[in-house]
Amino acid sequence: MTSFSARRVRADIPQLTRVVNGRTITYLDSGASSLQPRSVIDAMSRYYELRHANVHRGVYQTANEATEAYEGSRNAVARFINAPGGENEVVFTKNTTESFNLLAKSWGATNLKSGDVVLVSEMEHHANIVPWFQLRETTGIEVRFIPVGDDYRLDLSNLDELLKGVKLLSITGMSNVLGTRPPVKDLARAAHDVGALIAVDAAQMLAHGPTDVTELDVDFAAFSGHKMLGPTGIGVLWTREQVLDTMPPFLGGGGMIADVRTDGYTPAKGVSRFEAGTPPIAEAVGLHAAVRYLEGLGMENVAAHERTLTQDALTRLELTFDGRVRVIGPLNTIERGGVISLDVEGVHPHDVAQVLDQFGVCVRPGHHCAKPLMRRFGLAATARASFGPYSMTKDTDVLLEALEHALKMFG
Amino acid sequence: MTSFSARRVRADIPQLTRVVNGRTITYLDSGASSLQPRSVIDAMSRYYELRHANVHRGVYQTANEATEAYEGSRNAVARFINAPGGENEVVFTKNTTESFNLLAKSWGATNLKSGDVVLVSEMEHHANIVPWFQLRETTGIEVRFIPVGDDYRLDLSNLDELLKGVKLLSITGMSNVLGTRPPVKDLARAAHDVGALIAVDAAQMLAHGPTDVTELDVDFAAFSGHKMLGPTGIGVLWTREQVLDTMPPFLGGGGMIADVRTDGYTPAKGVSRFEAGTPPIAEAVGLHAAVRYLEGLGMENVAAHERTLTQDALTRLELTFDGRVRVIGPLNTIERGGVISLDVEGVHPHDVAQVLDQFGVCVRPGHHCAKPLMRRFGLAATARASFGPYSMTKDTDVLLEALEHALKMFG
Amino acid sequence: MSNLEDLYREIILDHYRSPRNRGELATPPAHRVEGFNPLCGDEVVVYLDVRDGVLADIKLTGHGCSISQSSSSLMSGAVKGKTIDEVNATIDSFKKLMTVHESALAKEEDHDDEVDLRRLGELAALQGVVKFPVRIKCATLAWNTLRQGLEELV
Amino acid sequence: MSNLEDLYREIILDHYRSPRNRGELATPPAHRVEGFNPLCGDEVVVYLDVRDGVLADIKLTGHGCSISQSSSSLMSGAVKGKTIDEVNATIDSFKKLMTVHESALAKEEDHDDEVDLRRLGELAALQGVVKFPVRIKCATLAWNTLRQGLEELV
Ligand SMILES: Cc1ncc(COP(=O)(O)O)c(C=O)c1O
Ligand SMILES: Cc1ncc(COP(=O)(O)O)c(C=O)c1O
Repeated sequence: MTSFSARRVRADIPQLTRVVNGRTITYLDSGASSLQPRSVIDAMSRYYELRHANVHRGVYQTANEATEAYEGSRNAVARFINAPGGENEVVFTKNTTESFNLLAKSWGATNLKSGDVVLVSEMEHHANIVPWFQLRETTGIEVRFIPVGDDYRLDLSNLDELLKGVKLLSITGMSNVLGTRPPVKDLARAAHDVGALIAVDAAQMLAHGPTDVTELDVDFAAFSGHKMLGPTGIGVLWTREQVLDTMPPFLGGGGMIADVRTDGYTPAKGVSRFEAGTPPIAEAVGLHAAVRYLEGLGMENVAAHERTLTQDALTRLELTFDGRVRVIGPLNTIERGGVISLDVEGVHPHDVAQVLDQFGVCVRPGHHCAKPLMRRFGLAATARASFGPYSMTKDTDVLLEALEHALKMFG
Repeated sequence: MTSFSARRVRADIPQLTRVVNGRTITYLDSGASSLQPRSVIDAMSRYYELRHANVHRGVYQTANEATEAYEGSRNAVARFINAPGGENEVVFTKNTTESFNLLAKSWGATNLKSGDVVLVSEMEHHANIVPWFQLRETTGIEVRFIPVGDDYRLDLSNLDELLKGVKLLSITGMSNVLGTRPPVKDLARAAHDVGALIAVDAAQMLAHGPTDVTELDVDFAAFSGHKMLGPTGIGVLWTREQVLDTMPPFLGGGGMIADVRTDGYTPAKGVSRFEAGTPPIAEAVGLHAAVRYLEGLGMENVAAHERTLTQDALTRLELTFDGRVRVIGPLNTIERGGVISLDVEGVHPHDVAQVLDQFGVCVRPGHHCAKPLMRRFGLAATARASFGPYSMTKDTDVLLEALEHALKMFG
Repeated sequence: MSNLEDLYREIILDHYRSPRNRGELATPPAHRVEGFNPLCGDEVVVYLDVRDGVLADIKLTGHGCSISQSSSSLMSGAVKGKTIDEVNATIDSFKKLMTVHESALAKEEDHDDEVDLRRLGELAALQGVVKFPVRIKCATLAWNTLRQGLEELV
Repeated sequence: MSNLEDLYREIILDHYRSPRNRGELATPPAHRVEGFNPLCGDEVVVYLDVRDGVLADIKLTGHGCSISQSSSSLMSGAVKGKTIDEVNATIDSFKKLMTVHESALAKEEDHDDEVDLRRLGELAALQGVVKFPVRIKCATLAWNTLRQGLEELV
């Protein structure tokens, strides 16, 4: 535990030495996308320099190496999330959003029928809402929302009622707006008790603490490479082998077929059924490097570090601004992570971000692709600061300084 | 024209200096995936080192830079293919296969009804077959095949008949097995004459000669970054703005919406309607570098160079092996590109590739995701050698030497 | 921080704090049109009362950043009471101002003259926005919505 | 090129050139099962004639590389006339041989002993395949198809 050092992590991230507007960057936007360590960037460069080839269908050496690199990444991801069936359960997609579309349009379209309920929550990202709305259009399912309480947590007081008719509970592991971490394990039990499956939107989980799908006892998990120190262009849908085997293909094309005739086709077995076309090979290599890097840090260490940072930031925001900067999210670190949405008195989030940029501070304004949640709290937008393993208290220092300036300017 | 030098291109490709089994690599698998020049690899590394951020929703400087880099790539791609409506017509996907799925599942699903015909050809890649079969399952369209003649070209003698009831002609610009280049421009005219649209599978075109969608007068074009000296994880669907505006969303999630409420959503306008979730940002940067690199070579030069290489290889294969190595494809360079499928007497393509690997020669055995075509010619597989801008006659020298060995070994 | 002050001129902050023509009009007779900026969540609702080719009244609601809100406030003052032709000409001038790209500005400082700043009056205060390309959408939101509303009325 | 000769032993080339038990059996009474290797297009069709717990006859058709074809030819000789239990044991042994990974081989040369090579007889000629991991699927295609056929018969 003592070996973790945010300072060392920071030294591994090339972009964190960048100077913007005369100030070294203060990166507080890991919730949107994390920054890549040198080892991830180099792994991809070396891949392209030495062993790029298309996978699966080659017998020459670099093609084998590329295939092994690609499949090796699948294996590493499976281990990282403790997938019970190993690499046979890891489907590579392009991002979390595609993962949810695959879930809805393959599993959902075949297992759900008119009147069946998909239960999501009001704090979901659009990636875990819109695909269900699309499925509703074609199949007539019901999409039901678990309400969010004034304490910024799921209101589970009516859970039994909410679960009636539910075939799938699809829930975020951590809200990308509030930082709230719903009790996924309890929800998994509740879902299974009524015979429903449970999917977890793990996009905000992977880089910030241990993610153990076996321990959580969920059935699906979706996440993105670019939010876990890895590259853009790759995501994952994990699901149990028994479930995966029942899912029909989604995208059609090369690689996902066993046979194609002029009169029809036979889909392939296993994960390849869902990977049509040339997959994100270099991206898988980069993701593997990211997984290795995170394993090196120790995800418990990262979780502890971010908890400390978050508690410190929450406390100082309160002390410094005395209510003029309101945190939209739980004010303690119980079941919450390092995503801090701010509502700054008299200053629109867009303007907050603009002023902060002058200090080199990177925060994200907007609805964060969670419009139902924003509506719930009567907000159009927040300015969101979010931590990563490379974040340090000095980032909070600069954030506070810049917020002070914004308040003064618009005051 | 005289400024093109394959030797110089070769010097730009790090992987081509690699030694395998004691021999410098002879890369003859550009049809599966091309190799990346240093400038492409470096562009992506620099992106991750300096200006990675999620796009579209940020106001801070690196987020702006990332957005500009991403949109700049769209613009460069539009210019490269001479898209009449510029960047408003370029949708980034993950590969050609996703592009065709988007075409089928968005445009196809809304514009085609039971009985409507999608006309493809027997020489299509599965990417341009399976999505139509999938659509057939849901809508009852007919998928019709233009036959391939014994001369390895489309048999267009019955085109008028074939075009009856056709709403979309979807055809490859170059066969990835035969090397044949169908007369796309003539086909476009024929399709338009019966009121049909035409899509071109341009996967095998972009890196090997000029591709001008305006001049070809097609309506859709699909291609992949990794086959045009760019990265994996990115593809393109180009379509005319008027057509694109009528297409409903495909994948649902963040970025593709104008609004999401708990009771529904409103899709966004323009290309972003089709780009759900965090897009392949670094990949777009790499693709932009690849486009710049190809523009620097001059696509006319590349086409002329590959034509010379191909003619030389076809001639020498015939002279050297006197029929024991049969070329599955046209024997001259009229309307054909640098993809040479081989049928080696008494040696299965898999074994050909294995023996060739010992010489450092990278060729691809298999059905090349074109099983209907393989069936048409009674083949299970071929061993395919394919050229790229960096290919040289010395590659053909080693290929011939290695083929000689394979024949001896199995003879 | 000269850049920031280019963006947030006093007049902009003033219109942001005290937006003009805020409110609704009864529909009908007025026409209501909504604009979204899906990227940042800004919303603007424009109420148009057009009579005899004149924009007799205009009201706005919505929410958003200082740029989108001040721009809509400034817009309302600039177009209210004008003929539709005049309104359209003002929209064109403003949108032209907003498309002068930063790099162009940097190259020729007097490039601005292409847009008749005097004619834009107070609106010219928004010209600093073009140095922040990502904010241009904020500044033009109300204008695009107004244009859409006018087109719907034809 | 020692590697290549490890792979293409003479006995393999011989079975490739002259495959044993090639042909079809009437169905019924025989059971027909197909195997594909979608990655390389290899196909094998196995005809099984099982009587009283014994694989009385087996024939194969299909096409593919020297490894897949010689492996199916070698397989047919190894299992024909055996009891189903013996056939399953042979399949297990062969699949074990094929899963000894290259790196394991490199580490302990006598690792092979885990698989009783003598019991495999001629099949042992295929052990060079494990040094070419991508070809393992070729070697196991017929075996997986045979197993599938046996399972379908239960
Ligand atoms: C002609 C053709 N179309 C489509 C594809 C599919 O491209 P991708 O695998 O990048 O989706 C390929 C490449 O394999 C091809 O050669
Ligand atoms: C909770 C959550 N789910 C899903 C997503 C979508 O991820 P992506 O954009 O990589 O598809 C995000 C990130 O924006 C997120 O924060």
